[in-house]
Amino acid sequence: MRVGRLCRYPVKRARGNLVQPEAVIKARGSPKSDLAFETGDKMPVTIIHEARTERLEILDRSGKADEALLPKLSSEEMASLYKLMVRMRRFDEKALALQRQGRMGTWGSVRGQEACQAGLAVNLLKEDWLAPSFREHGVMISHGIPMRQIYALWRGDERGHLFPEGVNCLPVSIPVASQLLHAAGLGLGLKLRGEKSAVAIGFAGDGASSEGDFHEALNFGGVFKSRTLFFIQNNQWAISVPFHKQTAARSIAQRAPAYGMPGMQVDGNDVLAVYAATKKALDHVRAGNGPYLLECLTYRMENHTTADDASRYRLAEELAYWKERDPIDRMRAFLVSRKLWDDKKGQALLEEVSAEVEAEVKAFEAEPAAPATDIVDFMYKERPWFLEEQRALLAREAR
Amino acid sequence: MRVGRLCRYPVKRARGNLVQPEAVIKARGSPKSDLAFETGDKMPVTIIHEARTERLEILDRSGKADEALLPKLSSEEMASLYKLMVRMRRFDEKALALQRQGRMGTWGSVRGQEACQAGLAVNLLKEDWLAPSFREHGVMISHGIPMRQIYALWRGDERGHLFPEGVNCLPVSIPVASQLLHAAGLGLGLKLRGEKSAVAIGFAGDGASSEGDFHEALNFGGVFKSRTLFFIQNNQWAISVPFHKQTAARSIAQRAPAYGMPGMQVDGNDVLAVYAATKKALDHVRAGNGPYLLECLTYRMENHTTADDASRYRLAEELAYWKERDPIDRMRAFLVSRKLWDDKKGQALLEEVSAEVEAEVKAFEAEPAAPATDIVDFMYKERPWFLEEQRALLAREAR
Amino acid sequence: MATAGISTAEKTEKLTLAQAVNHGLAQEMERDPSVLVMGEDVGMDGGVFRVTEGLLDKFGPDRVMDTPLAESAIVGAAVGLAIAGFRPVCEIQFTGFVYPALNQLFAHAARYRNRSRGRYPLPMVIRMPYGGGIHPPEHHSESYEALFAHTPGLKVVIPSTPGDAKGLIVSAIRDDDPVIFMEPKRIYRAFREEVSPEDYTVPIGQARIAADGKDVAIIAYGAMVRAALEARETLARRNVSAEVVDLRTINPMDIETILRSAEKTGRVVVVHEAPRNAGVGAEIAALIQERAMLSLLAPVQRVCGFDAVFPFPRLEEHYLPAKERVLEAVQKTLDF
Amino acid sequence: MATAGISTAEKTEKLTLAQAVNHGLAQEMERDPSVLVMGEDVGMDGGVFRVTEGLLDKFGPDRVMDTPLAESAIVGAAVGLAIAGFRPVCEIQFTGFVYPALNQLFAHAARYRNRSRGRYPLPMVIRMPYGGGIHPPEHHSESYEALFAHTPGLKVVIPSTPGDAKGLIVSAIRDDDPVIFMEPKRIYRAFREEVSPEDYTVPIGQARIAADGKDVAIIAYGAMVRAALEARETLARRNVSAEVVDLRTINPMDIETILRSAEKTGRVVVVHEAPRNAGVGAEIAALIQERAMLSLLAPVQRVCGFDAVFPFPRLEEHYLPAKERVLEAVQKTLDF
Ligand SMILES: Cc1ncc(C[n+]2csc(CCOP(=O)(O)OP(=O)(O)O)c2C)c(N)n1
Ligand SMILES: Cc1ncc(C[n+]2csc(CCOP(=O)(O)OP(=O)(O)O)c2C)c(N)n1
Ligand SMILES: [Mg+2]
Ligand SMILES: [Mg+2]
Repeated sequence: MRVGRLCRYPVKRARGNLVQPEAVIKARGSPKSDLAFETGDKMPVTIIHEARTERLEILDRSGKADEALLPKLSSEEMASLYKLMVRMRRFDEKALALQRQGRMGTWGSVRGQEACQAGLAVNLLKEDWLAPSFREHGVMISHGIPMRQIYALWRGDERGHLFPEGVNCLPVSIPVASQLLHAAGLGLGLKLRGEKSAVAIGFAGDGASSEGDFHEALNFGGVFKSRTLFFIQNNQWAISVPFHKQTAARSIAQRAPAYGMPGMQVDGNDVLAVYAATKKALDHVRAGNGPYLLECLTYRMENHTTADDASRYRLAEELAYWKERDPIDRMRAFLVSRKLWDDKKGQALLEEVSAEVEAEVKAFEAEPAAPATDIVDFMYKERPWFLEEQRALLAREAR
Repeated sequence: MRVGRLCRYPVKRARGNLVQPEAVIKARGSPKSDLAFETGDKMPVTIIHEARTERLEILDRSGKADEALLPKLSSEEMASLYKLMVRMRRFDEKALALQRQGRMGTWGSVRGQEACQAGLAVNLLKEDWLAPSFREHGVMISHGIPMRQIYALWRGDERGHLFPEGVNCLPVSIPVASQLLHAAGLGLGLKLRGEKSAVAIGFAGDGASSEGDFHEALNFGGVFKSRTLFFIQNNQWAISVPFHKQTAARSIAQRAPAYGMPGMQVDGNDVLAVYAATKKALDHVRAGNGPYLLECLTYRMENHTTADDASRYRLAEELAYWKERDPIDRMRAFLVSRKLWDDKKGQALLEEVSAEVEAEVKAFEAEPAAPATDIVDFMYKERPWFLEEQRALLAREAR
Repeated sequence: MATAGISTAEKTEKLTLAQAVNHGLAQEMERDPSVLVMGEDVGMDGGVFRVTEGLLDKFGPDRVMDTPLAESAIVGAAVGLAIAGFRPVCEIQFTGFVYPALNQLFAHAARYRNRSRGRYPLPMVIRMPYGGGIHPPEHHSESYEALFAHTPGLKVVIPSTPGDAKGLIVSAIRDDDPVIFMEPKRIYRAFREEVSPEDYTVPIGQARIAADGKDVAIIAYGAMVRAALEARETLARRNVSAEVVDLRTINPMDIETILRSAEKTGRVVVVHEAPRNAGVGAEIAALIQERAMLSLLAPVQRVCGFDAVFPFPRLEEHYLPAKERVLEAVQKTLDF
Repeated sequence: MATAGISTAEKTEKLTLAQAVNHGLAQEMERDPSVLVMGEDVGMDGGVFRVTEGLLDKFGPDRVMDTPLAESAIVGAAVGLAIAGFRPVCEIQFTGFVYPALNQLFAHAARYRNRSRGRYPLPMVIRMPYGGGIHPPEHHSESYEALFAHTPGLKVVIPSTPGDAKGLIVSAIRDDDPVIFMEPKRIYRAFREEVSPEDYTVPIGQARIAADGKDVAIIAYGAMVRAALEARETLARRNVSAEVVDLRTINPMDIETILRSAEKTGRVVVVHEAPRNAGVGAEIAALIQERAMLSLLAPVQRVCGFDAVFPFPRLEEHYLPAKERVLEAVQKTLDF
């Protein structure tokens, strides 16, 4: 047999006019690289790319604002940012308490990252899609998911994932960075559907940014100009690994040019800065200019999850340093300094959110466990024969 | 059963003093992020990163050089760069001819990329390691691998991969970008071994740069300061996909800052520029400063492989444009203009490399096929029982 | 307009398996605007095997997308597109290059319906040529169907004829769950067959009796069906009547047909290219002995690829299960 | 120096399985400077299950490396390190997170010796906790040993006792081929056992008769060995004598021991957590019926996880094969 005869793909053997006439290629829009005409002509050293990465901060840690940068928000809007954060924290604290009492499964606390998630949440439209990782409770409850469902989820009940119709949020994705690709694809889908406002938000952490999927998602989104905001919460730790061991880069934001998209870093403990940065980023994406990379520099105030013990690898002084930069205290100081907030308001708010949280806990704890047959009932649209058999076993054991 | 009791990792249950005293953490070098002290203090907009990406060109397409940038090379060294390229092309042309005659398997031509591989090759030390993809024949034969082995390989014989002892080159890796991780790990290994000169070269193309492994390899290399040069030949096509559909970035080189490493782009059809850029990059890596990202902007002059038909997706005029920028013609023009080369030398060189190539073809074609039992004989150090059985079947059939 | 790939014929045509898939894709894209095709080189180039040929011209770049060279991105983005209401058909250029996409396939595509308690089913198809026989470089001959069969939530389909290829790709596209559609590249153009231009489907989950017989049942799929049929001819000359079962769907397997043939003949030989260890053949043998042991006249025999890396071209012919090995196995069942 | 993890004891100690692996790692790192440990959180944190605890303090950051969060990088870089002359021991934090590394495992680790015709063997170990029972979030309970068993070039080892865990991890580290070392997280600390501080090995490829019997053989591995032993006790009270085989190595399987138990008892039940379809149980059933059919008194029964996604904690107990299901399967073989 002649070697290699079989090893050409069948170009020569398929039917029809295979060699595309130049005209056809041209008609389709020449695929010629835009670099094709760039070398061998210029000399000697040319700068082919320049990039600068900015960080925005508006409130300093004492709550003093840079007036020039202050976003145009009404007093109510300013206060609502604060209220959202308090609600998130109360929700989170309750979960930690439940976990200590054995009434909750593994819980990943959002404490310290409330400004990131509140600053984003108020910029979201109902039709926007979230592609959350496992630490997005804050923005999720703000986007319309009942607290009880997120509690149920982490208590170990898949039914928590059956989010209300019309609340655009994907299920929690635990394999880090993987959901960024869903956000890229969803953002492309929204573009193909001709959406003019809706966008997809892909969430990831600093650790997740080392995964191949982070790269593939940003690159894919960039190529297809998908309607996607890549929202990175850099809380400086991936379980026990600090950011400087995660990458030799000084920031995640400086990766935006690698994908031909704009990006910036924002003080993630400064809710006004996050608000302003997110608005800018979302305007860019909504306008159809393609994706945006926003890095929120924040800090994980709790253990990685309730299964973790951060004192094994993290210095107390570091935690203390960040306590002084707590996003909620900072915003309260700002509001108080403007007479937009006082203890009375604070008390009322606390009572309100506590009541809500308690009611939600009651509700989710009242839920009896799902039938064991649920294990096999959602695998396919129709159950194949083997799942029928396995379902029968589960049903038998249940009796 | 108390929910969640089992779902904490056994932090509390393992033996010994688990909570590391601060002192111990400090002693190990505080893992505190170097970003930990950067927010909530400065205001308002700060530039946290600036990057510029350069491209180096020395010869223009007519072979005229920028004297200021001309690397300090003797006449012989200049000529040897040219000779290496001619040898590569002859080697490659022969393979294509063999393939047309059914004497070779699928062949991926290196035509057009000779300057990239020659400019690198002359900077390599014997102890340097190559982690090639499938289009590195040029640098491989220059680094000491007999032509006959590469021919054998693509003719479909694994034995081609049994490179001579002391020639540091990994087997050809076909899953694109995957070998970059081997180069990152090897480069780290060389560092851990305390090598002062040897480095690892990881090869990839423009298409490969979209794979997650590209990202993970550069990031890993950056974190561990591995002795690795990431050598990207951007020939502007990934089979039928042009570079501008591969990424929204304008270059691969501009990704270096994303990994905290230096990088640059070089005219890959200008062997003097590649020589100079590679030297600079290798000096950086050899000195122990960590990895370097070098992008050679070149062009794939042939079909992707002999199994491909580029006329389906590529304009003839684009090919014509690049023929005028042929790396070999360009360098010859330069040498001739300096009286370092003439037709007589050219004739002699052609005869020399042709003779070598013919001899190598004879040698590899004289090799009878390996015994069928080779299929199972290299899977494990010792053959497990099932491979013994399967080997017996192969042996039986051979009789 | 007529381009190479796409049929405009009104009446039955003789097509290769590759063309049949192409026609199925074109028909479904015509019928349902939510169907997208995406992958490496599927557009301008029409796919390295020309299976998507002509689709770009006919349906445009918004529905036929050349993606960056990133398999995880192809499948991961398809998950997002499916949630956005599309029915993406992804092409993975070769089965040997699907590994970077396994995280998206195993951790997400296979689990999304279940994770969301039915809220987000993922109607997506992952096409990939598989198997040996074309003398390519390394990684271009893999058969990894067992990986997908072992992963709950996926369906796995492998056609062996042009007619089935068209009917099955249409079923796969219309299926509301993720379907791994593996195409035996070795027979992409090995033969032509009359294929109806009509809109028809071949149901997923049903095997096909490629040829019936009473003494022994040879169960195969994809390119191996031909080896089975060749063996059957030889056996006929030896007065052994062999039934050939073309599995067509690897998961969910057609247990009825498998057991019927096993009980009818009492002797079974399973043939596949993939390695033996924990392969699909093991599952079939396990099921048969579990459910039809008393009708077995001999142990179920497996004819598989070796538990070794698929060799480079010069040794390829020694790797692939061939008629002779099938005959040898059948003989074992007869001599038992 | 003494840290929590590492033994300095001269005499036998009672250890958990997790500690036993830790001791094996420490001893080999002591013995052989080319042994490295790398993975997510293996250093300062000592691993999320504390299996690498104390190693950083003892051997320093050049030999105990906290890597970026990137599984493909962990395995791919380990390939390079192995070529550079090291013996990397990689930790994948959970089996459910190994998928991003499958390209490096399947396309490279498993093939490098073969591809280089023996020039570059890869002495590397990939450790990963596997299986259910700890009520964690999604993706933390997977059992995917069949994937690795089906991939030629890898070895797959699963210990079920502290003593074996230490002896097997040492063998895995000294093995010149890549070994997938799967640790049953459910029994990481379920019980303690006397473990010798000596340098000893348990050979890869040899199963263990955990308890002998004559009426039925229960073949299991990892955490399922305990379910098997519990079933055996109940059966004893019913005057059924069950043999329990602890496979210990999934690939290469100990065919002699498996067949000996099958022939001796005539009845076999295989137990694993992983899904049924094309799982390890299928291979065992296929091998037994292939090679010992005439001694079988009943079909080989499989007790497996469901062909479904491992459920969230509230339904977890219904998923895992338990004593009752083993007893039910044994009864089937007795009633046949
Ligand atoms: C692919 C993958 N590998 C490993 C894990 C285990 N894991 C869970 S969270 C985590 C750290 C994540 O760090 P980061 O991305 O910074 O998010 P954060 O926890 O800080 O919010 C790891 C390693 C995982 N979930 N997915
Ligand atoms: C992971 C993977 N996916 C797909 C392929 C099939 N394939 C072989 S070469 C190629 C294009 C590579 O383009 P590039 O990286 O630019 O290298 P070049 O061929 O231009 O040298 C593709 C898609 C592969 N080899 N590996
Ligand atoms: Mg983090
Ligand atoms: Mg290219």
